[in-house]
Amino acid sequence: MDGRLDAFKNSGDVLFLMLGAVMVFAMHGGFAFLEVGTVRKKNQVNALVKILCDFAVSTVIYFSIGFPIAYGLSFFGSAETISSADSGLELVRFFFLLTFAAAIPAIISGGIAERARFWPQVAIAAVFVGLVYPVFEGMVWGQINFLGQEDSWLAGFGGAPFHDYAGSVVVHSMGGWLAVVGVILLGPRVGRWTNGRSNPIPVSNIPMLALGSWMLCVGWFGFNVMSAQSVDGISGLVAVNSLMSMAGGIIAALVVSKNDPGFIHNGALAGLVAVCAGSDLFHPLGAFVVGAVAAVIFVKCFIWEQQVLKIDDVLGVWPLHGLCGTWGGIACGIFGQKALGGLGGVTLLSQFIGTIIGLLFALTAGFTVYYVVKSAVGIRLTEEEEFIGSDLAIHRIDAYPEESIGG
Amino acid sequence: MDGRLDAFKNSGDVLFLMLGAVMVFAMHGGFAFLEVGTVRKKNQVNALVKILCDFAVSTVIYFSIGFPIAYGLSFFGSAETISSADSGLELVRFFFLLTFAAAIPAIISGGIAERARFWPQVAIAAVFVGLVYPVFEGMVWGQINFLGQEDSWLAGFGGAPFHDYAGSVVVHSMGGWLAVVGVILLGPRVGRWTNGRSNPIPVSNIPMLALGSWMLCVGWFGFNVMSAQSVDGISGLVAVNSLMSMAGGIIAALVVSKNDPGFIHNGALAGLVAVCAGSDLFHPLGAFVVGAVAAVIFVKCFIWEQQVLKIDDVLGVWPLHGLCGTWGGIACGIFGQKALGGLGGVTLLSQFIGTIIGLLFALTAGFTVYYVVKSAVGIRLTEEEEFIGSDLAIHRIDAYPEESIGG
Amino acid sequence: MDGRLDAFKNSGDVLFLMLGAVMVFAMHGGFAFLEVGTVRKKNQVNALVKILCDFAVSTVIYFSIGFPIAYGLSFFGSAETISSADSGLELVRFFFLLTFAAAIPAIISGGIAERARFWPQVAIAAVFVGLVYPVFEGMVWGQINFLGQEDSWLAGFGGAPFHDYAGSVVVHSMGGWLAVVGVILLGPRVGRWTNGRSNPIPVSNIPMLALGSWMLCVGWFGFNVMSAQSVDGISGLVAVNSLMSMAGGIIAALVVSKNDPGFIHNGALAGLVAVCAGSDLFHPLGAFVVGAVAAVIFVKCFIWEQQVLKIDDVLGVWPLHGLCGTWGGIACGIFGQKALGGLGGVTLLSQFIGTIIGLLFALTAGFTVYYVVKSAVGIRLTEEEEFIGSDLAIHRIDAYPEESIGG
Amino acid sequence: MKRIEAIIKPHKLDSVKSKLNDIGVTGMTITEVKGFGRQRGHKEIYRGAEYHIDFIPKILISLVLTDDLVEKAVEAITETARTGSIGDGKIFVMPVEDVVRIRTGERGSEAV
Amino acid sequence: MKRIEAIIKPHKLDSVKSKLNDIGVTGMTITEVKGFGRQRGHKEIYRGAEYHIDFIPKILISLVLTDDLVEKAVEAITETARTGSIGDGKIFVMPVEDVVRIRTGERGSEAV
Amino acid sequence: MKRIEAIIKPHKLDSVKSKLNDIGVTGMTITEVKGFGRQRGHKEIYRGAEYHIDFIPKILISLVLTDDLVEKAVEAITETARTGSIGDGKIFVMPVEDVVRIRTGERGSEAV
Ligand SMILES: Nc1ncnc2c1ncn2[C@@H]1O[C@H](COP(=O)(O)OP(=O)(O)O)[C@@H](O)[C@H]1O
Ligand SMILES: Nc1ncnc2c1ncn2[C@@H]1O[C@H](COP(=O)(O)OP(=O)(O)O)[C@@H](O)[C@H]1O
Ligand SMILES: Nc1ncnc2c1ncn2[C@@H]1O[C@H](COP(=O)(O)OP(=O)(O)O)[C@@H](O)[C@H]1O
Repeated sequence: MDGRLDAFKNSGDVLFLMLGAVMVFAMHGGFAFLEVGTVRKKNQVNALVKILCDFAVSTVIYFSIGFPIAYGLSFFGSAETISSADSGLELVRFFFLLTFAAAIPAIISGGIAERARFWPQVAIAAVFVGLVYPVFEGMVWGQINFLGQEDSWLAGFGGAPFHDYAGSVVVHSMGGWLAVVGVILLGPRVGRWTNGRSNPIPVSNIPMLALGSWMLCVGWFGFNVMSAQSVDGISGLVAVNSLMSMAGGIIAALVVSKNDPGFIHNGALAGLVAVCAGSDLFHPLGAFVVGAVAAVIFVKCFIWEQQVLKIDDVLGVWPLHGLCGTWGGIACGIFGQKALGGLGGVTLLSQFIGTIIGLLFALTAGFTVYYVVKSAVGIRLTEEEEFIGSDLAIHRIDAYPEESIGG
Repeated sequence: MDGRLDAFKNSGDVLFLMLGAVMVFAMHGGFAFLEVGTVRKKNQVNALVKILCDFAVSTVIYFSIGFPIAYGLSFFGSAETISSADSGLELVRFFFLLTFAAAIPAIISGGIAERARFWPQVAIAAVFVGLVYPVFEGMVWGQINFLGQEDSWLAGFGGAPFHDYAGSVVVHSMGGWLAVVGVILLGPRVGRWTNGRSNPIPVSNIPMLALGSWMLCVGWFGFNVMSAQSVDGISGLVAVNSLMSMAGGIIAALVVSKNDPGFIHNGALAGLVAVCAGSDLFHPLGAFVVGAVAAVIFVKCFIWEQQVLKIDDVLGVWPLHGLCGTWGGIACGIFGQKALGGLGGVTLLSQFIGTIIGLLFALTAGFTVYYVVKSAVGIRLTEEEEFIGSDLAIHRIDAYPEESIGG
Repeated sequence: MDGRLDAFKNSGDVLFLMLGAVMVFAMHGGFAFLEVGTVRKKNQVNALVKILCDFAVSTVIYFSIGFPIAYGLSFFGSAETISSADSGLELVRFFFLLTFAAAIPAIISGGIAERARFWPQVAIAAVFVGLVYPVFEGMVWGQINFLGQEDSWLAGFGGAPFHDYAGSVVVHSMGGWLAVVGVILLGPRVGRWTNGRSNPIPVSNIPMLALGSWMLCVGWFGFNVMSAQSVDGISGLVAVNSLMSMAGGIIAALVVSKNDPGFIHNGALAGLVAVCAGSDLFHPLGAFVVGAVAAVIFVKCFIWEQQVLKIDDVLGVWPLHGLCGTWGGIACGIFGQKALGGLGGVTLLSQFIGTIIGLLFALTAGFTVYYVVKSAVGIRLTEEEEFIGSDLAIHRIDAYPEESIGG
Repeated sequence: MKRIEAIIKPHKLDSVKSKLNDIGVTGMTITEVKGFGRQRGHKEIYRGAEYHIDFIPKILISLVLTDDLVEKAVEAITETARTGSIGDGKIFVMPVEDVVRIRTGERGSEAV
Repeated sequence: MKRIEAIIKPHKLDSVKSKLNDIGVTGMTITEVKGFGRQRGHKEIYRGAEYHIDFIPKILISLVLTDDLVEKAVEAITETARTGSIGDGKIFVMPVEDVVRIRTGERGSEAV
Repeated sequence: MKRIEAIIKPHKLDSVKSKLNDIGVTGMTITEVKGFGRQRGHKEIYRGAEYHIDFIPKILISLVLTDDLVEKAVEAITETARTGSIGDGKIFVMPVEDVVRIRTGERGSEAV
């Protein structure tokens, strides 16, 4: 009887992780459409192909290298060995975590859009997903005892292990800070600034961008809730905190940006980025505040990035994922406290240190990889290619062939 | 052992409601795209922003006021108090029911499109979701003992409690009748009728509209099936009745409208609106008939609304949600009967009374709220603003910036 | 106690199949958008309406005829009889399997696009879903003891029953080979070849097509994983094999097609088509190879179909579903073997025979049905109708009314 | 024969077309154009960036007419396209040397 | 030098272009326009509402030519664009006073 | 009065417009057109099929001017639109007989 229940629970967990994996996989479609809508028409095909191919390459590399690094498990035995005992629970765990890992190139893609060469970018994605990300992931969630484990160095030093429930730091901050290095080394799009004068480049299609945002928001509930990784561990609090933080992000962006559709649809995402780390600890009202602050950070820092720093980060992935992810890691140490209605068990010190280590790790790894690839083979399209658009330059077709070719 | 099973079942219920909540949340994206495709290009951004912001505002107001009114539960204790006992089951129940509540402004949005002011519309949404809807909801599903409870007044008077499994009346009829008041008080779009001559305004984008319809149809299975609110309560009959009613709606709309894509894609929705109330009671063939009749009602009454009543209800939300919802409430008392293959336990009298009370409640509340806001601050854009479109007027950008601004 | 667990498991299975059904239902939206993006603008509305109406008609016909043929179960008792015992498990099983059956016309739709008459095509869909498909389905999965049953003829003759876990042959090969007959009998679109010269007709909208591909990929995990048909039967291996085969398809298509977005987005689908049959048996690396080979088959054979065979198969459904499905059936007999890391229990002989029987069955049935309907009422639009487009000819409206009619 | 090109506000197309029909103009060709003139464009704002849009959508109507109709057509257009506010547009009259109707090969004023 | 403007049915563009090339026309500019004339438009119906569409998509080809080519070009267009049914379109011939090639600054007939 | 039609590369529009403003041109109308000439089109490939695209997007600027401005405008356009590579486009100068400002009914050179 207990045996039957255990077997059923095991199957339930496989289902649980599979559903989570599929929901986060669908988010990758969201990344694609967010980028399609934000880039110019001549780069829409490239946005779509990049996201899909990065995902496929990430699958292979994380299967063979990344997941083993982070968790010490690999799947090179026979199908029987790797699946029979637990109905393939470890396999779907891999699938679920892959969809997180593959978010790294998907995040970066939006920053470097409209001017990056195809294959160097794929190679860089492979290195990030196969090596860079899993090492940090392992330190927080996996077998590399350093930050997130109960008995890790940081747990001792900071009073509690580094807490990042669903990846504000591990995934988003990491992705955003890796991206900003790439964006800077790549340089701005031709014509973005001429003689110090800013010529903002208009986005192509707001409904497409909104579709991407919707796909991301919906899937995000899988990202956060299924981070429990087992049915038993599920927490309704995580779901409602995600919801409240998203609502906070939308409302704050609406008000601060004076009703700008780009900021509002990204504001929802800012809230969701920031809530990941502490979504299991916050009180819903705390989550609301965390999301609202994230949206303000996003709006203000995107404008600052564009107008002062002059970094041509097309989708604003550094403020969105980098800064809001960083904020999320730290906020977890604030609003996670019992004093602020949270469940406790976290310290601001540990959160701060863990978050900063993540950020420095990303900057270092990002600079090394981008610098090497840039020096070795180059990462940028020629000016002529950029001018005709990456669709024609790389894929030899544009997004609306009937229109350009004629019916 | 029983304890372990109970714990697992509790977690299963959290998962169940969370999945339902996410599916219905995704329907809100569907509302957005249905509207995007149906309005003119110059109002597409506004459609997207309205739906998203209404959802966020609904979240906050229903969390703090609406849900407590309807169910007598609130979440202002610490995170521990509100989530530990049941893994946050009540929290996800709130999330699930919020996605229903927030459908009210999403329904209305489609009726008042292209000419409503932004903030007054948000304020009205907040009142509806925070007060009006929860009161009626409470009477049928909640703590306000009046219509739907086993021992309610109507159960005694009508021979059975008012039965509305998934909200034909509570959600759709309510939304549709509230909307028609707003639409009438707002008045038709400029140029819709000139000197009694009808100038129908063409929709912008049928694929977008169809995308919205698909998103709604898919999510609707969460709307209906997850209304069981626990895994144990799940009923395959609800799923198949929803399916059959949708099929009935599509086929009837196809035939009656002579293959009109607008009517067909909305016909599916008409079937789904009407089936909600009795989806747990009908025989699948009964559900098919209910859906088919709903689609005929929708097609005929939309044309009547436009050509005779001259009500400029852009998406046709009154015939779609109002009339088909009303039909669904009553149909539940007919096709739910054992004599017609149903599971029984309902009376036509109770269904009729409950449905009519819902309708009158909506008209009264709707008129009061719209009238007050209209008198106090006005609800309509200026003619000039309407002419340039709500996108430019409210959001200072249009849906395809690259096109209008130049690459 | 055991009783409570059994009841809970039963409810879990209803949920499981319902989720699967909804995910595969969503794939039909994917079929619609894949077609919308691939046809010319003047045929987009028709693509949308065809898929939706075919689904509705399939629902009715499979409910009343098809499912009873394949499984010997029907639902004409009262609602009580058909749902109470098992919470409607058989009903959701019907729903789940319907979404497979309805894939037949959805597949065909993409091949015959832009020139088929509406009602004859609907009638043919009804015959396929009501009769043709269920007979073969019954032979493999159902009550017609011939190919797939443990004690079937083929199990004896070939050393193992025909294995088709999720329908590479039953669904995809069947659909693809039925389609190619229709496509040939219909003839190429006007102007596709003039005096032996090829005038390829450009697709309209790559982002729409990519959206369709995403919807299909996401839903496909329901198609494959939920083919277990019970929570207990779930296999993480199926999920990861689907993933790996999809990745193989994407990467192979990327390389072979030199970065062609059409081939890459369809390459993902090619991998998923081929993996269905053996997704429960392959090793993930085997699945990767199966998917990669499928994508090569798709790319090469689509070009061959267009340039040598001159078959005007608009979406390439014959190479995609027909050939890759056939490959999947056979590959299951190769990479399913223990020697290649698989779980075994299959023979190449049985797989080969079962697959070929499927193919011949499709060709015969397809030819009979298309020939009869073509002779009796005709299946093709007039040249004039085709010229103005099926949207105007059949639906009297085009996809972007505001543009064509004027705001 | 003359050719008239009139640049008008898009929402005036319907009434101009009807009026031209009334006075006996049986054919015309229209093009979507963008105009720049005394009429101010507008500003758009997106994610903090401002865009100035100088070109305003207009409709260009082009007509070829026999000489006797020219003055009437000019008046008809002027009357119906006028709103009185800046940006109402302009009419240009230009010479045409020959006209051919493709279907019949007719030339000159028969072909108009 | 003359300017020819030909309004033709869109699907005839390819053959007209080839034919013009054959007779030595080396450049042309085309515009998508909408035409109104003897050819009937069509009716669309959506959700019970009828829409009459009077304007029919056409292609406007515009050419500037030296005088000697004009007659040949007119014939070439007339021949290849003709389907014989209403709506085949029209050709207008107009005077041009000067032509400049921007790249080189050449003027007059060299610049064509 | 004259009418100038200039076919230019799309990305040159902004600078041409500014320059024309500088020399006193206060109004203009632009149309998106496609050009065919010495400049090669490009090839696209999709699912194994090749497409040759001969027509290249251009912008047509059309101006009506009083005679004294014509030469200056031609020079202004030639200078600013020139990149030196094939496809820079052409300028045509044509006669105009009359101009009407719809808003006021003014005619002739006042109306420009
Ligand atoms: N000199 C010109 N040449 C060509 N088109 C012109 C010229 N001046 C104005 N236009 C066109 O006429 C339109 C209206 O002109 P504008 O100066 O804005 O107002 P108004 O016609 O009331 O004087 C412009 O948008 C432009 O399309
Ligand atoms: N007087 C005109 N001025 C400008 N364009 C015209 C004129 N008459 C006809 N056209 C153009 O020529 C096209 C064909 O004209 P129509 O009368 O339909 O047929 P046909 O050329 O066979 O007589 C119209 O659609 C319109 O674009
Ligand atoms: N004879 C012509 N008539 C009308 N337009 C022309 C003519 N010749 C060229 N054009 C236009 O000018 C553009 C540039 O011409 P092209 O021959 O490519 O280069 P260039 O102007 O450098 O000689 C063409 O794309 C076309 O739009």
